[in-house]
Amino acid sequence: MQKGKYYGKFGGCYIPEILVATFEELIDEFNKIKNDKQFQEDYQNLMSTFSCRPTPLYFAENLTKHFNGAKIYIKREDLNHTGSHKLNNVMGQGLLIKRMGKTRVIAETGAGQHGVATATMAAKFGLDCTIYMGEVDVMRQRPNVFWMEQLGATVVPVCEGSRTLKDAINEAFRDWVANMDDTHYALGTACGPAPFPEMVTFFQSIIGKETHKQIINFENKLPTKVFACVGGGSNAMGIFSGFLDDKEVELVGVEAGGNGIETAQHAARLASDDASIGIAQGYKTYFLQNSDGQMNETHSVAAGLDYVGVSPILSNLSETGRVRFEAINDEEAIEALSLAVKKEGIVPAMESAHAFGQAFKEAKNSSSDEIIIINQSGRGDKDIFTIADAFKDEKWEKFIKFKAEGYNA
Amino acid sequence: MQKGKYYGKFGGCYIPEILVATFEELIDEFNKIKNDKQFQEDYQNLMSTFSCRPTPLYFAENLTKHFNGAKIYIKREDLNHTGSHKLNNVMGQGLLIKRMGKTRVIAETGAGQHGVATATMAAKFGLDCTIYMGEVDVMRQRPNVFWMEQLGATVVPVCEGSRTLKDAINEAFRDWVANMDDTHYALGTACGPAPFPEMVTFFQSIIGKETHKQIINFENKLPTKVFACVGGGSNAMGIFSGFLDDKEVELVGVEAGGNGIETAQHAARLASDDASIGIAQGYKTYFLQNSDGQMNETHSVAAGLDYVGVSPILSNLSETGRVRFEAINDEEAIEALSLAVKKEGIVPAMESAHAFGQAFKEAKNSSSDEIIIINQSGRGDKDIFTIADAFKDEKWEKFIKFKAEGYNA
Amino acid sequence: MLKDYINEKRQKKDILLMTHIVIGYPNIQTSYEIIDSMVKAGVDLIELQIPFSEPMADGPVILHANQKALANGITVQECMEFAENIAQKYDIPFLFMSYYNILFKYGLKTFISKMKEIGLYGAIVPDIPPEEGEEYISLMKKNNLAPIYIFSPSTTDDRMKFVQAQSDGFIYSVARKGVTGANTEFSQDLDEYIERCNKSTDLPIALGFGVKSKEDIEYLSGKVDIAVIGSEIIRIIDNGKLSDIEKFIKQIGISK
Amino acid sequence: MLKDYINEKRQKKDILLMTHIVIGYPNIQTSYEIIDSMVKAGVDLIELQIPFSEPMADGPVILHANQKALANGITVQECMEFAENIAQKYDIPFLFMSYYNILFKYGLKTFISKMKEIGLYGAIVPDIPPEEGEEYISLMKKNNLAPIYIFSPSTTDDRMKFVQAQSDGFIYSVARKGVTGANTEFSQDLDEYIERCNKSTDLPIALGFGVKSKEDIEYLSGKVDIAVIGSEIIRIIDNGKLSDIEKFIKQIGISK
Ligand SMILES: Cc1ncc(COP(=O)(O)O)c(C=O)c1O
Ligand SMILES: Cc1ncc(COP(=O)(O)O)c(C=O)c1O
Repeated sequence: MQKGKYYGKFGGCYIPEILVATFEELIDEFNKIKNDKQFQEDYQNLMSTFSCRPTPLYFAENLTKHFNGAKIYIKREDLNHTGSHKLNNVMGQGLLIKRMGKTRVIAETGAGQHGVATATMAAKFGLDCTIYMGEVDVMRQRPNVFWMEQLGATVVPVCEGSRTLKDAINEAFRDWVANMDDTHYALGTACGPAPFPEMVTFFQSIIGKETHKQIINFENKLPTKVFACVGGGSNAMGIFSGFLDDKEVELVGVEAGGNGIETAQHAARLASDDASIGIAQGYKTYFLQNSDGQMNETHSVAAGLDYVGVSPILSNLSETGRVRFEAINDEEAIEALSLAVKKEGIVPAMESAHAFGQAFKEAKNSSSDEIIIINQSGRGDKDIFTIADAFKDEKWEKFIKFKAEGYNA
Repeated sequence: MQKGKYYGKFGGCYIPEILVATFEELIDEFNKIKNDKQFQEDYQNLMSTFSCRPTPLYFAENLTKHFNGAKIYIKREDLNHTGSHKLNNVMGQGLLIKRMGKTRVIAETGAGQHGVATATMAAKFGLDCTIYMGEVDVMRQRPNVFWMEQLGATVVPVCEGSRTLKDAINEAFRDWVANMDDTHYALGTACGPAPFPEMVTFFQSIIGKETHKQIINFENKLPTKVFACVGGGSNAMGIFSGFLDDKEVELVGVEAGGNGIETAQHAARLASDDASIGIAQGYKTYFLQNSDGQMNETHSVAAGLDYVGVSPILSNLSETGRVRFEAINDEEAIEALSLAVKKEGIVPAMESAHAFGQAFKEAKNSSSDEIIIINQSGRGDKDIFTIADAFKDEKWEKFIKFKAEGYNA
Repeated sequence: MLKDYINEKRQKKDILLMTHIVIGYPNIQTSYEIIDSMVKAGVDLIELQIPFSEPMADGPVILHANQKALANGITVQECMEFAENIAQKYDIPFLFMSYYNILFKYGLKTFISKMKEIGLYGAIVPDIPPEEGEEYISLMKKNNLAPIYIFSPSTTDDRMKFVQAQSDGFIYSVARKGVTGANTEFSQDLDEYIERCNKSTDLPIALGFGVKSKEDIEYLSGKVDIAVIGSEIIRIIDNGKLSDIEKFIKQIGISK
Repeated sequence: MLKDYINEKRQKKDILLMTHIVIGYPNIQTSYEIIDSMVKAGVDLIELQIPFSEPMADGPVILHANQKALANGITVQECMEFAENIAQKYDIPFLFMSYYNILFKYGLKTFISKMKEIGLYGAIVPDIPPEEGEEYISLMKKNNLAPIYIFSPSTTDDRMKFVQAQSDGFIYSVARKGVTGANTEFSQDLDEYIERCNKSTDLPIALGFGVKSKEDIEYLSGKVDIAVIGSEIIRIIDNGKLSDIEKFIKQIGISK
């Protein structure tokens, strides 16, 4: 095995011995497809009929007028089949799985979007599928759990640790080390041991490539700023990839501020001073951990951002200054979501709403010849229980009570 | 006013005197845009950034193999923003509303998809919005009600009559006759008084136009059969429009067989012998009515198909024999949905599942050089409560009870 | 002949009163009693609404009455018998009010012959605009029945001329936008509209939608020929005492 | 020197026994008592696991022990003190087992010096493959500590040669795929694998994952140098009686 790929001092491949052969095969296969035109074509055909790629870049005229500052564009990853950018990565890994001849796929999921995407890919490719999901996330993203099961996947609630994304990742690795012969672990974000950060970024970079073309097409110039929420970092790396070389484009990663980064309840690894470098879940990056190296509990209203680590590529881009990191807290995200819904008729996922929140803050104070792009990584349908609770929607509560009575009868 | 447009003996414009001026204005405006290239361009730009038109035509390889008969293609209207074909019509009417200078829009909705689409359009175009929805439908499509409200619309549950789609239409008309000065009634399907059947078909015909191009592109020949579910008839007219002149293409409209067309609990107007010609809700068509002309109660698991009337255009195409009509009952639809989910990783709306059900029946007995296209009019996310109940999903019930306990506490 | 009846009566009264019932609401027996009260109270014309399951132009009060009557099992045949009985018994004109599907399903020709046969004077069918109603109008007129058409505040002068030419008996002029049963403001706007109505036709004008008090009728007196009271009477029925109907009508009625 | 200890002991015993504890589970006091029982029962080496919040390679039994210990508030500092105390008290080799982040956050150099200072013999760190572990390996070796590396059934012959060259003390050979704590089938497949392990290195071989009975150890006896018992002992602790540990180890132990 080679040493895992590093980005500055971040990355690497910290895996148990039992997985070494599996990783060698994976890296080998990934290297083969990276520059394979036929693979690219197959992938793009798949994404343009199974999903609706290229996804639109949408000019948010009303929000632009509302803030009376920069022109606001929105990249519509929410329109993807299964409702988020997660499908881009999963379908790519799905094609790899077929090439490797494996018959089973496992995945972790936080928001459930990666789980639904993986279960969907498994249904399409005829693979067995098991999804690990923290028990806390099972509760807050129930509709997605339901759909995964309908798609034929087994959803395993993980009751260990903080019962969120990181614990689901651990469990998925535990499954993998026992079943790697027939099983691929389709990691859902640009984290984990090499080659995952690179590979997930590679598949997600389709977002940035399209966006670059689209904005030039609309405006004949580059955007001033690009905003993306950062859980593990896959949607952010996806859209940032299209602009990394354009130094004049400011890239802004938005993390979960939870109850505020001045409290301990947040998941801001790069936007706060609370994280430090560590090695866990197979890679080296900034983690929210204590001085002993034990991972902290994190908090976010958005399950998909509620994670202790972050893409090693982003940790590096943070250190080099190429990407600026900000945090938006729960309340701000919900407010931003509500504004986007009411002004434009689009429903961002709770995760995406964080990117909206930060973009809104900055749009106000920009001039009208600036252009802002927000990556709408997903749609909010899955968040109905969370949003209803956030808004204390009485009719919803009444409806749920009514349904429950029916079930109790 | 002119006599309303007729299709054979069906159609017309049976409206109260108070609406005559409003309809004159509407017809006038519609005639202006019908052949206006600029409008077409505006409309297509809007649909390609606010939604993701053209929506893909997807080759369902697994279902094809499963039935070992005709090649099965699926037109992916489910990928539209807001989750169904309904947006095509609503955005078109939205542009008309702006031209007419009205500031408020009202709509009826059955499945809630047209309501969500209308509320979305209203948010985007800055219009006040009221949605009428039968109380029965409010119950079975609760997630959509929630989103309409988040989008800023007022949802009025209609407790009259059968408390489904037809009653919502009546209530919308009652609102309209009081408020037509500033209000447009965006009817959601190819029914109602002229010019609605023509106008809704006009906006939905984008489905058929795209599909025609796409199938020629993929197969270099026309499909053998095209299947669409028929509630009011808008998605069916939308896709059929692309093939009406191609006599060799068989068009199949699939109605709701409910508990079976041999029972009284169904909504098969053209596929059963239970309907007769009548005039109600502003137009002449086949209605499920008794010998006195009173409308019957209908039944379908799919709220969007649970309607007494049907597009006058389809009534005519049924009489001329151009379109064949079939009925799929509740159970068959649920089974078809489940098969589509598990085999292809797509989640049709309960309505669309009826088209799938009939297509599956016929795919089995066709030869491999035949091509079948199914219009997937929408996605099933909205149907989570219905599907969970149909499958008696215990985990879902447990979750709902848990949530209810939280609300009761 | 309906027109003649109205003009004649108007010699004796500043304004006539037309009332409305939904046949079979709350039940057929009570419907007979209501008609009896109305005639005794001196009502000049009565609209008999044949219930329809989709009464699109009616507001909640009449809508519920339609639904209740249907739920009780009323049929069109029973409505015909009811109409026949009262038309024979009482010496004032009765009109059918319903939606077009009722006529259509009965068979337009048969329905209209039947109307003639049982002695009705005409019909008000709000969802059959003249443009769609050629056959209806010609059959009605052939049978000497009045196809009563409607003016609304949004009807242009030109269209009023067109509509009244199709109509007979009188013009039913709706006082405002909206459905039956809501309040109407009896103000100057209304006066202007009534003036427009009167100018565009020689037919008598009946004004309805929201008429419900002695003051309303006094206000309309001299301006239109007929005041129409619809939902208000159903409200009285709903509040329980049938004897209130006669009292109410007498109280609001005006004799010359 | 760890290797020498093992080879020496093997002169006297067909197979050595290595046991495992999670420091601080169920609490630090009991941990002392467990070690005492183990040593008294004649265990040859002991792995001391410093709890980590993300023990990716451990199955449910050890995972829960990690979490419980952390929930009780155990710190790395306390683990060091614990290790120091027992290393001074008992005359067998103690090894640390943990995940790399624990060493990394402590400061790799400091951690390793500290290990040396308190008298440990080496460490098993399952998530630092040799490719990523250059610094770790060289610091360990510089301090005469054994960086114990792992063979697995999926490790190729070539790779075994590479891995054993980085390792010292012994090779920890995992008996099967998967995490700690599940069952292992002691069958012919295993024999072939063990043979591969022995062929590829001169270091002693410790076999772990799923060893839990006298039969297992008898089976392994003569084939490998050390049998490792991990989860099974925690299961005994969980079932309540501490005194069972000594009984259990004595019952399964083999002397020459
Ligand atoms: C809609 C959506 N956006 C963002 C994320 C965060 O993941 P990442 O940072 O990898 O894009 C998730 C994760 O589940 C998600 O579902
Ligand atoms: C997804 C979907 N499909 C089909 C229909 C039926 O309507 P139509 O027949 O007008 O397409 C509805 C109606 O709400 C719908 O939501």
